[in-house]
Amino acid sequence: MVWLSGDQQSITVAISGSGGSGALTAGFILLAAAQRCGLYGLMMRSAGPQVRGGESVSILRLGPSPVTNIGDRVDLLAALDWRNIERFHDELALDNSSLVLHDSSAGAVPDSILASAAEQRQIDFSRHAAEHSDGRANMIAVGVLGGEIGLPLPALADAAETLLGKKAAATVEAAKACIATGYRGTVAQRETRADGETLAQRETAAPAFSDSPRRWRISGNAAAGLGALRAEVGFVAAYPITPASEMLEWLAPRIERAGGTLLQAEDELAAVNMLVGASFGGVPALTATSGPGLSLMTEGIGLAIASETPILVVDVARGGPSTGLPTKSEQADLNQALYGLHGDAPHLVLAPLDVGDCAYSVEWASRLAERLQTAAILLSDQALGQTHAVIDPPPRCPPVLGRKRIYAASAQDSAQDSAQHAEQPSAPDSPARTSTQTPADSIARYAPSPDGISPMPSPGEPGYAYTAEGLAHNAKGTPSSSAADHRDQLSKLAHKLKAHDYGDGWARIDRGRATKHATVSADKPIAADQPAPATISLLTWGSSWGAVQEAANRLREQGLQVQTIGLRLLAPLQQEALRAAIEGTRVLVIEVNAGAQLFRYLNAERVLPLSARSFARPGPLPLRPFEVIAQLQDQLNLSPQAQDSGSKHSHKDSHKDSRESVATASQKGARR
Amino acid sequence: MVWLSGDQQSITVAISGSGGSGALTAGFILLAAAQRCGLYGLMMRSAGPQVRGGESVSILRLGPSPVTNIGDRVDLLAALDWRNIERFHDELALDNSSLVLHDSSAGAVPDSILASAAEQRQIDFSRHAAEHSDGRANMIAVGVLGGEIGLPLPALADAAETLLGKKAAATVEAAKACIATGYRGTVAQRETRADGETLAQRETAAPAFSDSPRRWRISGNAAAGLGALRAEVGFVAAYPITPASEMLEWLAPRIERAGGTLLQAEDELAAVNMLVGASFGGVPALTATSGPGLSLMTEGIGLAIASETPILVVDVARGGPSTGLPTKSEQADLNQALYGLHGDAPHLVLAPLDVGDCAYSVEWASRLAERLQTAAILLSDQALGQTHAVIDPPPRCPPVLGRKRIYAASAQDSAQDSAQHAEQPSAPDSPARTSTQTPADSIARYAPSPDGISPMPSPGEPGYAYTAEGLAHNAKGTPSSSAADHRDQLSKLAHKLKAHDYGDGWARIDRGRATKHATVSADKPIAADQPAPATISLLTWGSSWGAVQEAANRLREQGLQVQTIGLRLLAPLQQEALRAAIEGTRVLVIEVNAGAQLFRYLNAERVLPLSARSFARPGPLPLRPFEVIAQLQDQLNLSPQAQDSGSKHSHKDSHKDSRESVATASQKGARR
Amino acid sequence: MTPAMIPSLRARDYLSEVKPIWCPGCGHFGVLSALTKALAYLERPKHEIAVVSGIGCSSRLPAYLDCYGFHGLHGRALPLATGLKAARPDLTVIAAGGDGDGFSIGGNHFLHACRRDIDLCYIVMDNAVYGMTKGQASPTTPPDWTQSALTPHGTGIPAFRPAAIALASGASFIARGFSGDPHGLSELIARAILHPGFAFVHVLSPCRTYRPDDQSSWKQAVHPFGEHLLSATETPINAAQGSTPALQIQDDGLGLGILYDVPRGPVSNNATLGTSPDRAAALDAIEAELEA
Amino acid sequence: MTPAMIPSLRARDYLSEVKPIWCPGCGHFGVLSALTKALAYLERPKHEIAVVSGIGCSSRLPAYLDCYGFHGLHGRALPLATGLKAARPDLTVIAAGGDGDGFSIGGNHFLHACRRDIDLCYIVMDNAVYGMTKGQASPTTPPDWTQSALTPHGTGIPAFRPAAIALASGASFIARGFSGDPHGLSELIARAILHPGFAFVHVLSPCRTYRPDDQSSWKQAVHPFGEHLLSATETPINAAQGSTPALQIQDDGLGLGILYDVPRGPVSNNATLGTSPDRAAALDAIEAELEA
Ligand SMILES: Cc1ncc(C[n+]2csc(CCOP(=O)(O)OP(=O)(O)O)c2C)c(N)n1
Ligand SMILES: Cc1ncc(C[n+]2csc(CCOP(=O)(O)OP(=O)(O)O)c2C)c(N)n1
Ligand code: SF4
Ligand code: SF4
Ligand SMILES: [Mg+2]
Ligand SMILES: [Mg+2]
Repeated sequence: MVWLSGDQQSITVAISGSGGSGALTAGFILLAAAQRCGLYGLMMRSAGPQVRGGESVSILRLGPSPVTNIGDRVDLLAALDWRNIERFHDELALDNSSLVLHDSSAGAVPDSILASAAEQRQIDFSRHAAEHSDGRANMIAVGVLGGEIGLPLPALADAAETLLGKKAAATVEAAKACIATGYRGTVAQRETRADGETLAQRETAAPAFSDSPRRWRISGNAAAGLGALRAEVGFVAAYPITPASEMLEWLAPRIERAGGTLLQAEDELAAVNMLVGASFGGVPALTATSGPGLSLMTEGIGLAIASETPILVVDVARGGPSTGLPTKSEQADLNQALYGLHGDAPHLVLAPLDVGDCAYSVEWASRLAERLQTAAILLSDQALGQTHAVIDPPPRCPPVLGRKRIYAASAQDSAQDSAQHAEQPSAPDSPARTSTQTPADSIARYAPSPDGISPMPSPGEPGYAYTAEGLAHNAKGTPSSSAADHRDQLSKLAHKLKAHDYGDGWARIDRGRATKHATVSADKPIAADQPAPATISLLTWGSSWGAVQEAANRLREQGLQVQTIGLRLLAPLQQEALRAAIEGTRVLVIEVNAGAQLFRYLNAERVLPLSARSFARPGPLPLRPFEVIAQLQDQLNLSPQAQDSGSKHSHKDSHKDSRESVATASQKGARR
Repeated sequence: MVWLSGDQQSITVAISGSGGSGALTAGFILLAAAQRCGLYGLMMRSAGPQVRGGESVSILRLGPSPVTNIGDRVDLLAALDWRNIERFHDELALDNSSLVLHDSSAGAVPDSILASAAEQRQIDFSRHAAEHSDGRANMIAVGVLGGEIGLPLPALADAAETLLGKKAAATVEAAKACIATGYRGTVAQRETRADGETLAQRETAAPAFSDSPRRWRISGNAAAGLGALRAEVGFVAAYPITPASEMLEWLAPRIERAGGTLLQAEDELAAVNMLVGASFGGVPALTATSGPGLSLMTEGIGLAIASETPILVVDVARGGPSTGLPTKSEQADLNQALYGLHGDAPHLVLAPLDVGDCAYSVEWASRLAERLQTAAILLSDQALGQTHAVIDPPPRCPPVLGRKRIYAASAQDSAQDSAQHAEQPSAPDSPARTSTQTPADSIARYAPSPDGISPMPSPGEPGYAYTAEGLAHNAKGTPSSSAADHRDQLSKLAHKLKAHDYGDGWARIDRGRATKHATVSADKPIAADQPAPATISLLTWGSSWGAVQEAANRLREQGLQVQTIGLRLLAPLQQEALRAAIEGTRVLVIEVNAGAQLFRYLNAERVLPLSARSFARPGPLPLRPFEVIAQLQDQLNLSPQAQDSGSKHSHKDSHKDSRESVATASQKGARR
Repeated sequence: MTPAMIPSLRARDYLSEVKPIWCPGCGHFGVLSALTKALAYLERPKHEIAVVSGIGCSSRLPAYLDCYGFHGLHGRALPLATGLKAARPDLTVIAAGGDGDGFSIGGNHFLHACRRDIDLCYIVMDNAVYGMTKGQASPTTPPDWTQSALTPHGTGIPAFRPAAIALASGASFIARGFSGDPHGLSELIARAILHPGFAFVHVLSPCRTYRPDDQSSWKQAVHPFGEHLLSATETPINAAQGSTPALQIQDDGLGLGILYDVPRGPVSNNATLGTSPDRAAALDAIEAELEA
Repeated sequence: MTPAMIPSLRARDYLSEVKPIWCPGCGHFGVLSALTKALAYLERPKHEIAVVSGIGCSSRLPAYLDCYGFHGLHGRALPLATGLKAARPDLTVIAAGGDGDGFSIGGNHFLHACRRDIDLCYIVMDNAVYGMTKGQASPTTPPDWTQSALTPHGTGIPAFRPAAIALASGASFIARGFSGDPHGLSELIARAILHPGFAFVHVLSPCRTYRPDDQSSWKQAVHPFGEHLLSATETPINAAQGSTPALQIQDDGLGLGILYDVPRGPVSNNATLGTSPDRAAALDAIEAELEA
């Protein structure tokens, strides 16, 4: 077990313990220490059913390049005790090259651990802790693991100081002392070990600890909150629900600093209607919820769409159906997000692809909703929201024009081009509300226009008073049951979404850099860095992106021409762009739900070739890269060796065959 | 304008008038009179936006064979006055062979009527009414129209007596007198007309009025209520909403007669959860609502599915999105019914195909839900629910075993075969609850079983106490977040729906009888009555069935081999059966919504050939047969003449082409 | 309302061109007229007023006014109004709807809007029936009313007491008016709008079509509220330690006037907009914290 | 509860084998114990009891009992219980949940269940916080409690008064217990179950984790309700013509005992099951009418 020596690009470390053992705190300190050394990392956590104080596990993966997912297995487990460890068996994924450190006083090693054939080592976490007054075993573990991983001691100490900062000074000092004890013991022990590496060598090899501006340490829920602030969301109303509450709790004090309002509503019905009210008032509005709350919000989302009042609903999804798995992840709310409204109600559906992308996607979703006067649903999930990661600061979303104001309605088209590239990403296409200019005559609120977007005044603007309407209505907003009015307004709703130019943000497409063995060969020309055209597309969305991305990297190293496509804009689907992207490739659609929801959706939209296959399996376990690789080989009948001899993909597959694949693929997924 | 003379198979009559004019009552009397003569018929109505007392129109179509839809046009309009008649212009569909009867005192004929080039005739409805004390113009109209149509006077009088029965005797007598006046005037007038038909000839030609058991006169909403009673639904909870309230209002007094309970809830959230409670108690339960209510119920429906507690939700759909078109029809809630739940939540979705089928479908949906311990959503709509029709009594649904009881769990498989064909359609597969037998040991509520159905005890049965659970759970029902438990229970939910044998009820498939010109030719062998294999499939669902069916009949008369498929069971989709049914045909998928929701769904499930096309257009106008025919020619590039020379359909269509068709077809629909 | 004040806009200037769909004789006409009178009296500029509603005959009100308006969802007028007012405290926000909308499907929001005490005026046009859906019993329908086919034996349950619930929930202003007395009603509405907090105006507004007798029977039965009692002491928020909060309600449901009026402070958990902090600086500072 | 009565089942016989997930010291343990005691005292057969709940720590209760149970949706325990009782009047139906479940998201059902007065016992385990979702303010949280990050300045709005709302809504039985006094609580629950109508039991049941001080402060502050007042005269359903219905509430929220107890008749709009009419004959008759 040596820090990133040789080929090892990352290390996965787990810390487990029963209630009060501090396994989570230990994980957070290690993650913060990694951040302090210019490393990347992420940390997921898993807890038993107890509300508080139950056993829990933190799993971290750290490395010098961006960490996209938790990986296939755990390299190193520190077990503070063994209570209910079986609960986490699936998540721990130990194997015969793992190392398990456990407290000698914790009793016999459980069968599930023994069965993994991992190497065992006893460390007297609690005895060492007892050497310090106020000492705690989890801090010894931080030191031991820090040493094992090779994080420098000052980084560990600084991280502990920051994270425990609110506690009494004595507690912080005790923690630092324990960390040092654990660290020195481990490193000293290694000095005596067969690999012969010396302490000095280790310390040289360790990444440097610096005070210079660091990468961000942030959870997906916090990043989503940040996206809201970046989008100038000024009003949030919500009802608490796991795992979305943390996004709201992050936002509450911060939106106030930015001049906005957050209101805890009596229920989700209230929350979504409060958004509609605030947004009608001209203030960008957002809520966060999870599946059960999203169900309660569908009527209100429909009102936002029909009345053309922008709102953004962030669904931090958990396992379903019904109350389901409140603390665990699944990508099973896609159907509801896409299709969950009564009537024909076109709207936006987006999903972030990683922790940092929560900021980008939320900002973009909010700005698109504002521009297009519609509801946006953003599908985050527990695996993104509650994962803490060390990342590079995520970019701002592409520029999107702000709400179409009534003053500028005529000058609209000319203004658009220049404003699109303005520095301010959301310049409203009109003078500010304070303009004294008064219009000659009022423009109908729901008037037709070439881009399908009718100018939208805000209360307070004289001369434009209108009543927003959820009934079918005419261009003025007066209720109408005429077939012509209904048809006109329905096509306006559909058209404005279709007609908008979403640019490149609709997906991440990665065709890979030149593969590793290509770059090391010095005689290859630089053009070899250009990715070769892909023959395989791994198509996915949301939190599955990270594992798929890693799977693709490995496959490329094996010489396969693989591209990954992560859809960020799910609706309206960018059919043409997606068709072009997958043209001529074999497609595997990957998602974590039982119903193959994305696969079915893409079929519904007729963008997939008949040969496309689905890998869909339910949560709550996080997707692992090896699963993707196994499915690829299984479903596309494709091993790395076989590919060169395999014929290039075409649409020749027998029709019968392909029509059966929905059931087959998803059943396979479900059976896993 | 002669009653069913020659080829005319039906007549469409409209009556219009402003608030209080009694246009609806007149329509109802004509419909009841037709019922009294052994005719079939249906009546739709349309009203202005006023809550009450606004102008309204009733449109009836009557004929000697079953009337499936309102037809292409109106033959005969009686306008009691002209106020706001433009509102109904689209629905009236007059043309140059229509006849318009209008009151001379109503003022100038509006431009919209003149533009139709319909023949005009003045009838002094109000002057004739004034001849009778208490006389009313609408009753004169009943007489005039009855005479025009050729309904016998006694039938009109009897119908008036039944329908006005609760009013004062004088009112009823006045009405009958007015009807006679109108009738005699019309018939006498015809005697003097050029066609030379005599009164005696007319009276002979008129269908006989008899007292013998008649066909049923019933609305779709009432038929749905009847289906509930047939299914032994014992509990209804609901919140009023147009156009579902009438189903509830029909049921309230009748379910009480049958020993059940109906409860007006405070909102739809309460209603659906009340059903779950009642059903948990062992009593089949149902609610009726419309789009906005369905939105509010999705969370509760998810609970029913996850906790495996049977319920039935009838959605009498109206135009959407949001509050939409409360009094008008659209088939736009299919998406929500199919996909509207968070998490993977497999359930039943059914839709009745005509007014009478509301009884069959509701009964079947309720019994399936009971058997499969899941939620069923039944998609009726305003066009079915508020249409009153004269029909043959609808059949009972096929036998379905009742709830799986715990006692019989072991003997399950053997009992199933025999009980399946038992006379009692819903024999529960176990002894009654009163059995004193006590089990040796309790069976886990959510235990796996070959058919995926776990036996379900009801409270009151000793020894089987369990807690129904909406969280992910293990076989006992204890909450569990283990991946294995989650996967097992999810696949059980999916499997029980897939594994059930739904028999033939999943669709109506009509390949037509021998076409008309085939039967008249005497030298054809009887085998010619066997329909020829279809080359075209018109695939539809719900209230569109009637117009599609009539379009198919006309196309067949033109020599095309057309089959119609009306899907009754929409989920789980019977993929294999549907693929077999459409095999080798060109498919046009027809529905009344903007989003081509059925077409997309069928694509999602990969059952359609790539050559399949969509005809989807929004409501609220009822679908007319000619629209279907026009679309068929347009989209399948197919005129009756062209077909013989056209090559037999295959899947050769260019891929590109076909992938574009979703957008193309639906946009075409939306643009209409 | 002193006669010296001459409003710059007349009541009718607040009316839009949309013709009400209400039945002739509907009580809601009186409410519309009273509301326009009140607005004119208060001289509120039309564009600074927003009237939001749910669904029902009563909830059609906003479209008939030449103000900003929102015809929202059945039962959800109050949250919509709350969101609007919280985001735009500069506006005069009025919520309106029916007894079904406000007390049946919207009951929870009624409770919590009273508690939250945000500065809104909420007008419920109570006709003791669901007019729009053609005559079913509402929470305020007498228990023995058998005219709805849905409850053929009557509801059998006592009518909902809006004023009592409002008081128990913490509303700071409660008034009752009668649509047959638009002048008195307009004064109540004006006072409700001026009240700095949640002001509930319960209006007896008969449904001509489904409860045709109410118009005349209410006309006879209404009386000034004076002799009755609505009082609350020591609401939990300002209760002295050890004191016992008390509520008293004596109300036959037909007493007209201001039933209760105790101003409370504004809601404190809302950072208000418009204090215009430097958004960009705040965002930079928040982002910088992520490096710690 | 005379000592002569010796129950045939002991309280612990009503417990299932499922181990509560509650934190050590959680008030909800006391409620579980009181409920089993009450059931044993009443000698209700386990299979004739159904306990239904919403979502929350408190709502986990049903699984811990060896009765029929339903762990339903957040906020929807009461409608579920109402449907069950209406369909199966032979069962003893108990609804249970938390203050968030019952008074925030479930507030509307609380109002209407009180009005409807169906024979249910509803136990709310009020800990003035959302325990399950990790400590946000609930409707009964004091306005100045700043421990939730979601309301960093406190909610700023007065706490919800469950007993007052129940009374104003028409509940016929209201009691308050303390989970720290399981014996007294079990007697209240037993009486609530025996009450023929809607019986609301408000239980002070502290959350050890998110409001650690309540346990001791409530223990000191609770007192018998005796000196306080909850009264209702002349509810609309039985009001004499011309009389004025009155409600009086004097309640510091900490008085224990039976606060109000006025039996009312059962709901009349429900045709009860079990009168076993001839279903088939009824159906035939109804179908025959369609020919008219
Ligand atoms: C979610 C939802 N449920 C039901 C309805 C149907 N609905 C429309 S208005 C209404 C009741 C209106 O009654 P009230 O609020 O008293 O207003 P009124 O018509 O009597 O003025 C109902 C039940 C709806 N639009 N939405
Ligand atoms: C529709 C919905 N919204 C939100 C939640 C999240 N949620 C679960 S329990 C709970 C609050 C529980 O508080 P309370 O009812 O007081 O019970 P306690 O945990 O305090 O005993 C919430 C908000 C949910 N499950 N469903
Ligand atoms: S139905 Fe009643 S409430 Fe509705 S408009 Fe007519 S009179 Fe008014
Ligand atoms: S969080 Fe609070 S309410 Fe929940 S179990 Fe723990 S102590 Fe009890
Ligand atoms: Mg009303
Ligand atoms: Mg609580």
